[in-house]
This record gives sequence, C-alpha cells and structure tokens, in this order.
Amino acid sequence: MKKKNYPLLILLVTLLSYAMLVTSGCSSTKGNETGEVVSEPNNTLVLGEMWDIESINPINGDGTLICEKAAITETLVGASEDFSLNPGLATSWKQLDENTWEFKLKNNVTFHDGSKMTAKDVKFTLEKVISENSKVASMLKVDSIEVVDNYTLKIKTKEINPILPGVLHYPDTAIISPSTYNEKGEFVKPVGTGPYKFESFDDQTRTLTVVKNENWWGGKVGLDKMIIKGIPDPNTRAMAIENGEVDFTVDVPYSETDRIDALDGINVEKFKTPRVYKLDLNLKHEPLEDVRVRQAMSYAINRSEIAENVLYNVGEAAAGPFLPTMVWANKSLKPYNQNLEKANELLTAAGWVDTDGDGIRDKDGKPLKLNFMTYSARPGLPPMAEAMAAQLKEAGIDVETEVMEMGSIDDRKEKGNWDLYLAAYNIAMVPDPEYILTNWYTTNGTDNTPGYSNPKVDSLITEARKITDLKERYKKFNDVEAIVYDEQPMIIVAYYGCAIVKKDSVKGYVFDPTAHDYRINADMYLEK
Amino acid sequence: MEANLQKSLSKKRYAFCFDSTFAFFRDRPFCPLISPYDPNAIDLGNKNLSPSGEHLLGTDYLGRDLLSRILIGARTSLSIAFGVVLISLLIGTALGCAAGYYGGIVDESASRVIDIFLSFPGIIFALAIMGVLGSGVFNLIFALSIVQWAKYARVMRGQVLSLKKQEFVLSAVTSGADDFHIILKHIVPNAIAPLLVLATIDFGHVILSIATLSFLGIGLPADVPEWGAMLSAGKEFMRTAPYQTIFPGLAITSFVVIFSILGDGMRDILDPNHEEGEIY
Amino acid sequence: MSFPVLAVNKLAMKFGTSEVFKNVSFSVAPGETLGLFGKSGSGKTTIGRCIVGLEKPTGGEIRVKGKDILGMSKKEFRKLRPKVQMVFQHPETSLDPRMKAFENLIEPLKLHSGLKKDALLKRGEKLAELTGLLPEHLARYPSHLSGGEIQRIVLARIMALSPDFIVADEPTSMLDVSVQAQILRLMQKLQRETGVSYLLISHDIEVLRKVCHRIAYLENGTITSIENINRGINT
Amino acid sequence: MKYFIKRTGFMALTLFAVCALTFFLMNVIPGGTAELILKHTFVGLEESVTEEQLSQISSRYNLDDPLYLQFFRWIREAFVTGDIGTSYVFKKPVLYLLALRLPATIQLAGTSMALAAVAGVSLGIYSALQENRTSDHILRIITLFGVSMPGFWVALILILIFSLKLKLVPVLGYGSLENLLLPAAALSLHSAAAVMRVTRTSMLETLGQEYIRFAKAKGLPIWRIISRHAFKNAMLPVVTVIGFQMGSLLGGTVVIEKIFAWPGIGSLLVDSISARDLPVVQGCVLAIVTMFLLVNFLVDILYTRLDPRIRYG
Repeated sequence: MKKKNYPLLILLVTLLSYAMLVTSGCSSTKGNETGEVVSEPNNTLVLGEMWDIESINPINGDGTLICEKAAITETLVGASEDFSLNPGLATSWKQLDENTWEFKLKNNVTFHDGSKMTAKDVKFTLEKVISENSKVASMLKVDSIEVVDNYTLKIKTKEINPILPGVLHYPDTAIISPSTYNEKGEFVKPVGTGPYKFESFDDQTRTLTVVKNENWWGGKVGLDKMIIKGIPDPNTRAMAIENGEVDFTVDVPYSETDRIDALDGINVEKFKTPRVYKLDLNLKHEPLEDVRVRQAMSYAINRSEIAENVLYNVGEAAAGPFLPTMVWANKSLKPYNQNLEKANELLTAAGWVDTDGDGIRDKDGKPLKLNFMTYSARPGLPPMAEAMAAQLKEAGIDVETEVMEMGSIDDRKEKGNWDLYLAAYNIAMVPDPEYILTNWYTTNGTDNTPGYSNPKVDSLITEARKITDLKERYKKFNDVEAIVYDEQPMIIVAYYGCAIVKKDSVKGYVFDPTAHDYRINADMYLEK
Repeated sequence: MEANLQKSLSKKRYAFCFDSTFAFFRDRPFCPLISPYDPNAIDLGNKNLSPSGEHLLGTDYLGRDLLSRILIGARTSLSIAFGVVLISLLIGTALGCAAGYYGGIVDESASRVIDIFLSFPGIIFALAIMGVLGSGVFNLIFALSIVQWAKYARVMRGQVLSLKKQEFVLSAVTSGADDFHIILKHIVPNAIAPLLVLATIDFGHVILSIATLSFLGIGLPADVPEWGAMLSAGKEFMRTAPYQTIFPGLAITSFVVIFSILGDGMRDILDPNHEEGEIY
Repeated sequence: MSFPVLAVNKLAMKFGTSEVFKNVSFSVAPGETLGLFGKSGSGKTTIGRCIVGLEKPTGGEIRVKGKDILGMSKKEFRKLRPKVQMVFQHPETSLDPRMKAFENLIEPLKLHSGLKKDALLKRGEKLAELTGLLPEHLARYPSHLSGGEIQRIVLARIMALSPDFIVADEPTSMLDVSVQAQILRLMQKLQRETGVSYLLISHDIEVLRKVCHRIAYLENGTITSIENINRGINT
Repeated sequence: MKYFIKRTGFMALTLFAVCALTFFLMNVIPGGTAELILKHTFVGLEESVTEEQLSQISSRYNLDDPLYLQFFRWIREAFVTGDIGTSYVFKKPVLYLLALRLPATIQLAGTSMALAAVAGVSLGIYSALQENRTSDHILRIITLFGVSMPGFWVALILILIFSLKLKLVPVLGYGSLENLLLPAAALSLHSAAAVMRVTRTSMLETLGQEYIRFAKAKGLPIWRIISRHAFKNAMLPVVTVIGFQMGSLLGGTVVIEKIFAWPGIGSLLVDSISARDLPVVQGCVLAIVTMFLLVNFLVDILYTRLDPRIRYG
C-alpha cells in the first residue's frame, strides 16, 4: 500500500524540505537587513544612496562615494559655497613658477590606522591615482612630485596648469594611507583621514558601514555609525524614506518632493548642484548654422515652465553654463525668457516661414524638422525633451524626440546625423571655469559637440590660461560666457537640482553645493 | 440544445475578442469617439490628473490624456507583436520545413539549434540583446524574434515529418515536382494551421515581453506610447496617481486574455480534434 | 526483343539488422500486368516504393527500359520519373486536402506540359472523361469525394504524365467490392488504350487473378514463384 | 546511463552555444566597447574620454584583439582556471559575484516554485472536484488572469497595497521572511496559475477514467480516491509543466528582483546590462541557463520515477 504513494511522497517531502530550508535560511541570515536597525545604537544613520555601490576603491572612480558621502577620506583642497578654493588637508599652496607648485600640509592629521599623515603619504596617493586613474592624470598633468619635508610637497607639472589646486579638490584625489593596500599591492579597504572610518562592506547587499572616527582632526563627529545602501531607483528611495527604512536620501522622483515634504517627520529641501541641462545643436546642419534659428529656439523654450512642471523646481531656469552663485560666473546674464514673437521674427528673418499652413515652418520647400536625442539615465531628461519638443512645435519647429542608449548616441554623434542632443553636464568637476569653457567652446574642444568655432572665444581662453590673478582671469571667462550666450551654440536650459530628503530627526546637515551629488558633513547628528 | 447554445455563445466570445482587437487597431476612426485628445499633446498645466469626465482615465506626468495613450499604445504593441510573430513564423516555418523535409544532417543540425534556443529562458536572452543594441522598435522586434522562432520551427518540423509520409506528397514526388514546389504547394498549406494557433496565443506573450522589456527601460523609450513604457514612467507616481500604473497594466492583461481566447477559438476552428477548455 | 519496361534484379532491403527482403527479381513486359502477392508486412509496398524511387534499396538493381535507375544522377532520374508512377492504397490521403479535385488532377500537367491555362483546362477535362469522372466531382475538395472517385482522379492525374509503368499498391483494398471492380476495369481500359504496364500489389489473390497476366509470390522476403495466368497481353 | 551522458553532452553544447551567442552579440555594440566601459565605469556618462584612456582600457581588457581570439581566450580561461572574467564595474571576479548573488536567486525562485506548486496543485484539484460549479468558474477566471498579468505589474500593485497602504512589509531589504513575501508572491502567481490549469485538466481526465469510477462506485471517500489513485496519475503532466515554468520563473526573477532590489542574479544582470559590464552579463546568462537546464534535468529524473513506463535511452 505504502509503495503506491511513494512518488507522491517524494514530491511532497522535496517541496516541504525545500520550504523549510528556505525559511530557515531566511531566519539565519536575518540581521543584515535595514528593518533590524532598530537594535543598533540610536545614533546610527541609514543613508539611501542614489547609485549602486559598485566598489569602494576611492581612487578609481568611487571617490565621490568614499570621500563625499561616506566621509572616509578628505582632499587636499576644499571649496567654499561660491566654489572658491579653501584649505583642506593642505593649509596653503602657491605657484612657485609656471610649472611648479608648493603645498603645505596640516600637521595634526592622522589616518584611521593611527599613522600620521605626511607628505610621503600624499605623494603615495597622488602617484597611485595618476597611475590608475587616467581621467585625473590627464587633468593634473603632473610631471613629478617631490617631498620637501614631512609637511611640504612640491609638484611639477608638464605644462602650465592653473587648475591644479582645483583638481586636487576632486574626490578621487582624496588622501589615503598606504595601508589601504596590502603588501602585494592589492586594495583592501579605504583608510583615510575623514570623520568616519570604514567598518564593513557587505558585498552581497552592497551596503557600506562606517563608524565614527574618535580622533578626527576636525573635532567632534555627530553620528556613531552610518549605513549606506545603494538604492538606484528614485521611486524606491521615496518608498524607503516614507516607510521609515532610511533616514536620509536624495533625489526622490521630482514630482514627489512636495508631497513627501508635507508628510509628518520628513522634510525635503531643494538645492542646485553644479550640473546643467544643456541642449547641443549640431551647427554643421543647415538650419542650425544660422545663429538666428538658434536664438529663436532659445526664445521658443519656456525654461521656467520646464523647471516648474517637469523638474518640479528641483532645478532652475538657466542663463549661462555656470551657476550664478559661482564666484567666476558672469552674473549679468539672465535666462532667455520664452518670447514666441521674437522667435517668429528671428525665424522669419532667417527665411523659415510656414507657407503651406501645416503649422511647420519651411524654406525652399523643406520643412523645419529636427531630430532630438537624449538618454534616460537621468530621470529629468526624457520628459524635459518631450516638453521642449512641444514648445518648439509651437514656434513652428517640428522636433522628433528619441530616447537612446549612450552607445547609440555616441555612434550618432560620430556619424554626425543628429540635430539636437539634450544632456546633463557637470560644470564643476574641477572648481574653475577654464576646464568647462575649454572643453565646450574652444574649436575642437573635447566636449564641443556642436562643432562651434569662434576665434575670439579661442583667443580669450588661451589668454586667460596665462593669467594668475583670479579677477583678471575670471573677466576673460565672463567675456566668453557673454559671447556664447549671444550665439547659443548650446542652449543651456536649466540648472540641475538636488532634493535632499531626510527625517526631521536628522539635524545639523549643511548642503555643500560643490559636492558632486551631495556631501555628508561631520556635524550631522540624529536627535532622539 | 444546450451544447448548441454553448457553441454559439463561445463563437460570440471569439467574435467579440476579434472585433475588439480590430477596433483597437483602427484607432483613427475609433479613438476620437471615446477620447478627443491627441495622445502626444503635452499640457503641463493638467498633469497627473485623476480620472474625470474630461479625461476618462486621467492624464500622465506631462498632461497627456491617458486613455488616448493607452489606445494608441495598443497599436504600438500590436504592430511590434505582429512583426515579431510574423518574423518568427517565417523563420520557424522555413527552418522547420528544411529540417523535417530533408532529414539527415540538415535535420540533425537544425534540431540541435532549435533545442538550444528552446533550452533557456528567452526573456533573459532578449534582455541581453536589447542591452547591447539599445532600445528601439526594430531592435525589439529583432531581439524577440530571435528567442521566439524556435517554438514554431519545432512544431513545423513535427508537422512536416508526418506530412511528408502522406501519399499526396509522395505522389507529387513521383510526378516529378521539385522540393520547392512540394514544400510551398503541399507541405506549408497543410502544416500551417497549428502554427497559426500558436502564433495567436503567442501574440499575447509577445505583448507581455515587450512590456516587460520596456518596463526595465531597455525595450522602448519612455516617449513611445507603449504600455510597458507608460507603466514604467507611471510607477513614479504610484502613490499620488496610481491610475498611471493600474490602467496600462489592465490594458496589457486584457490583451493577453483576449489573445488566449482568440487562440483557443482558432484551435477549435482549425483543429477540431483538440480538446476544449485549455485556455479557460 | 526490346527491353522489358521494368526489370528488377536481386533487389534487397535491410532496415538496420533486419532484412525485409532479398533476392527479389522479376520483369514486366510492355502492356503487361504483373501481380505481386504477399501477406501484409512482407515488404510488397517497399518493393513498389523502391521502383518509383521513393525509397533506396540496399542492394540489387532496378532497370526501367534497360536503364539502371539506381545508378542514375538526380537529373537523369528526374527526366525518367514521369514514366514510372504509383497509385497508393489510401484514397483519403492520396490527394492534397487543401486543393480541389481538379487542381489535384492538373498538377502534374502544370509541372510538365507547360500548357497555357485554356489548354490545361481542356486537357484536364479530357483526362477526367477518360477516367469516367463527372464535372461536379472536379469542383469538390477531396474530403467530399468517395474513395472510388478519388482513385479515378489519382489515375487521371497519373495518366496526364503518359507513364509507361504504374505501380498500383493495393489500389482497391480500401474500396467497396462494387467500386473495386469499377476501378479494376478502368485500369484495364487504360491499359488497352495506352499500353501501360502495371505492377499490381495486393494481399488479395482473387483480385490479382482477375486482372493479372502473371502473379509473383513474395514469401519470407523473396519471390518464391511466378504463376502465369492465361490471358493474352493486350497491346 | 547512456541517456545521462547524452543529456550532459547536450547541456554542455547548449551552454557553449549560449556563451558564444551572448559573447558575440555583446560585442557588436555601436560606439565601441572600450568607450562604453569608460563612460559607465570610470568617468561618468556625460564626460568625454581621451584617446589615452581608450587605449589604456583596450589594452587592459585586451579589447583590440579580434573577437574570436577574445572568445577563445575566455573559453580557455574558463576551462583551465575556472575563471570566467572580472567585472569592469565591481572589479571583482565574476564567479565571486555570482556566488554572492546565487543564494538570493535560488531562495526567491525556489520559494516561488514551491509556492506555485503547492498552491497550483491544491487549487487545481479543488477546481477539478468542483467542476462547473461557481467556485470552479471563479478559479478558472482567476487563472486566466493569473497567466495574463505582467509580473512586474502585480509586483507594483502588491507594493502599493501591502507596503505603502497597509504598511505590513518593508519595501526593500533582503534576508528576512517578510522581505521574501511580496517578491515570491509576485513571482509565483504566473506559475501557480499555469500549474493549476494543468492540474485541473489532468485531474479531470484521470477522474473520468474507468477505475476511478469503479472506486467511486465502491463507495470509497473522495479524498482517498484522490490520494491513493488519481493524484499519482494526474501528476505526470504537472511535473512537466513545473519544469517548463522554471524557465519563466527564472526569466521573471530579472524584473521582480529589480523591483524589490533583491540582491540576486537577475538584478545583477539588468544592472550589468545597463552598465555594459560584459563579463558579468555573460556570467549571469550562463548561471541562469545552467540553473534552468539543471532543473529540467531533475524534472526528467523525477518523471521516470513517477512513471516507470518511461525509460530513457
């Protein structure tokens, strides 16, 4: 009798044991999950970070996380709110001659491993970064680094490089102890000088835990512990903070900011970050060659409506490439206001008139039709592209939007068969205008996607490079800004915003506009 | 009596499904009746509205009428699904025919390829392909066809294997017809019925796959009115405007249901020996 | 003397290790009907199929009008093919169910004659007449025809190719007795009019005795004897 | 025995073919692999890259070699040292990453499968017993919708209801039973419906057979008939469908894991695809296909166990 039921038995037993295995597996791994945080000491902050934590190696692309968000490491050079440089781990620096810089270091800084930070460690860090991070290497242009004494360092560059101190504000150049690596030269864990020290990194859930550095040179540290979880989906971040699963996060969906702010116990603050939404125009294509068409397009776009309804005020209508709060920005520029009459005038003057009454302008029988590409990695872009297309259509310009993968966009750019490209560019990778203006507006600049070329701009920028006096230098750059504002080879649409979402119990947070996304400051603490 | 009634009822069910699909397809004369809006007209002042008399299903994050977009989304989904099913049907028929008809090494190698394509979850592979090619209608059709055709090839091969032993095929052989003539005139017309049934049911699956890929952000870009992409864009507003999540999902579900029923009906018509009640 | 229409010499067939038949030899003269008798499963059908080229024997030779068809190139064989035809046992699958009877009938004509539409129709009607088919049969789908009607269409279709030799594999075994006789008579009539030869395969000795000039007995995979029936060959 | 060897051979062949297919498809990217790796991993999407960086990356990952060479190197490494590459993004061996993520996926897929099997089989039997009564009709309509609803949609609705409105379970997290509930439910719905449908049909067929009617006529209680006679015979098609469902389940994990931020292979795959982390994509596809093949292998074995008439080879 029993034998007959035997296959059934196997099946049931397998299923049951499976279910048991699974559930027991669950309970045994319990504890690394955020819901359990209640049992942690009260002064622990759970941070919902906006990118997945891919690796924790500070010098090779993850500096932003380790330095700015986890506050494990610190840079030689700091920056204040208006992006002017101020001392970090270095107390002062000066340019000895065209290619030589001298840096003086703080003498009271210790690494998390207990050793003192000296010029030798700085040299070690910078050389390591230069060898492993070609991006930084190409910005630093370092020829050699010389340790003068324990707290003095001489850096020789290959060519004149006025932005060198600015580059040393870049998080990937943050100073690490040699004990970050083992004897074989393999990366172990980030050992820095910051207010928090590395405690653990869970490779499976990609959660980074840092604890208070009792011996921080800067004084008291607000939190005992910080648990940083990568939550790349904005919507999930919103749900997480709403459900109380994280204490601090950024960039919930822009549309949700006001609603979440209104919730009890949660507040949302909107800031501008050094990044702009910019529309590249392909100047090699017929209608866009004409400066009048470009200006007309700029007049056709309603920047404030976009900032309000697409970005939900996480961001702001923009005039030039730089935030008005930046010390070097040309503050006399104002955003183009939507002015369809003016757009009409300019387009008509350029010969684009709607002759067949289909709502689309044409010239010599050809309609004014443009393609418009963008990508989806930044949530503001696709809806912004759609809204802009609708606004341009009102001015009689037919625009077809395409949301594409980065690879296909690069491909199209290379082949030249594109008209408009909307992207969000960082404008203060390095806190100095030279980097951006050179890349964007000089003939053959690395990010000069439109193919813009103006000898006046080129010469202004070359002149400015040689000027060490900041005021004089910035003046030249202001002139550049004014020219490109007039010629609109790229339409700067809006400043990129950042929404900081935190529980009311999180106190002492200060937003740092120079940070690449946001920066955790040592003073931050939790109130019971 | 009762059986008759049931039969006519089920006929009506299929007819209804067919009509409604068709109605979705001819959006131009049909849509304006229900919704007077341009599915792409952006109205930022009226974004994220709840359903009302004016916008029956509300509006989306750019103030576009959701109903109009869902209706036009049907056309996107259906055209892509049609492309995918057609291409897989063509490839599957061709390869299945070749394998079944020629046998030997052709069959051996074709069958291996078919087995391989059937032996892993297709969506995974489509995902990988889409990730490489980037989103877009043609890429999507390509990626899904690659993972869909094998099913058809297998069914076709089976059909051909049994057909080629049938005497009317043999007598075509002895009367000197070439392979091409035999396959085209005798084999395919007689073998195609179960494939058409499969294709109809597949329509629903393909629509699901399209939506899934778009939802993951690698199928169709958010600006294309497609259900998965709409759902993906709408999930951001899940708490404030759940309609943007719920309605596109309902649209997908109902289409898949419709095609299952249609496929079932086709089976009843084309393959009367099949047992009923598989779908519902 | 001219060559026999068909000469089979030491034909053998193996499936795997099991031998279906071996050492099968016979020949058929022009205008002759040779009966092939054997029990079911004795390999008669396979012999028939080998002759029309649907299967490849594992040994021996088959000569059609003196030419060895097994050693032929595909191209040569294709030319010869219309001359050797076959009638199958099951009428219900002998015609393409998705084509009307008439389309089935004229298919070989379309393939070989290169006739224009009108001529094709005329020739088709003539063939139908020859095999005693009515116009109303021709407009129907095979599923709406009786077995006897189908076998007539099959014969008409074959006659379109004016073959020298027809293998008839149990052409009447699935038919009613009265219809059986009609078909057999038709076959005889066609033989008289065109001089075609038959290899008539059957397990029914009565049928064979009615129409054959000679009967070959297939037993245990080989031809054990060939019996002469007294009947003049009608050329 | 011969069957097992053949089967293993076929599995190896399939894996090889899948590897080759993914490898070559992954490498026909417009824009150039090196550039994409740089943009996605090292410098940021919108930043420009220099020639110097490009050549550095190309030489680091041997991207200048012809594709077939790269592929053969990959295969050789995989066989000789068991090394299937290093992630560009995580800078860790792919095998290590897979080992980290695999338990989560197995846990999710396994629970869902168990859930689907238990719920599908029991509801299927119930529905068969209630044939043509109201509860049967309701169940069948639910099934029809169950197989037709997109999994990601179900997941979102479940989150909406249970996490956001009722606040019963956390939105994200991994490890505890309450974290597992929603994803497993969302993932298993489709399979449960499919299993139920097959169970019902096959149960009805079995119940209609002579010996069951005989047993009924003898007056045996219905549950005894089912457990003793009907169940076993009805199970064959059910087991097959469970095997097939494993494929759709594993496919489903991709989107479900992504929604629930579940640290499994599926979400790793999606992330790696968008970051163009080709070695990881390759590894994930390999892992998922292997799992699927193994499960089907097991199902076949179970099949022979259930039905002694079936013998392979």
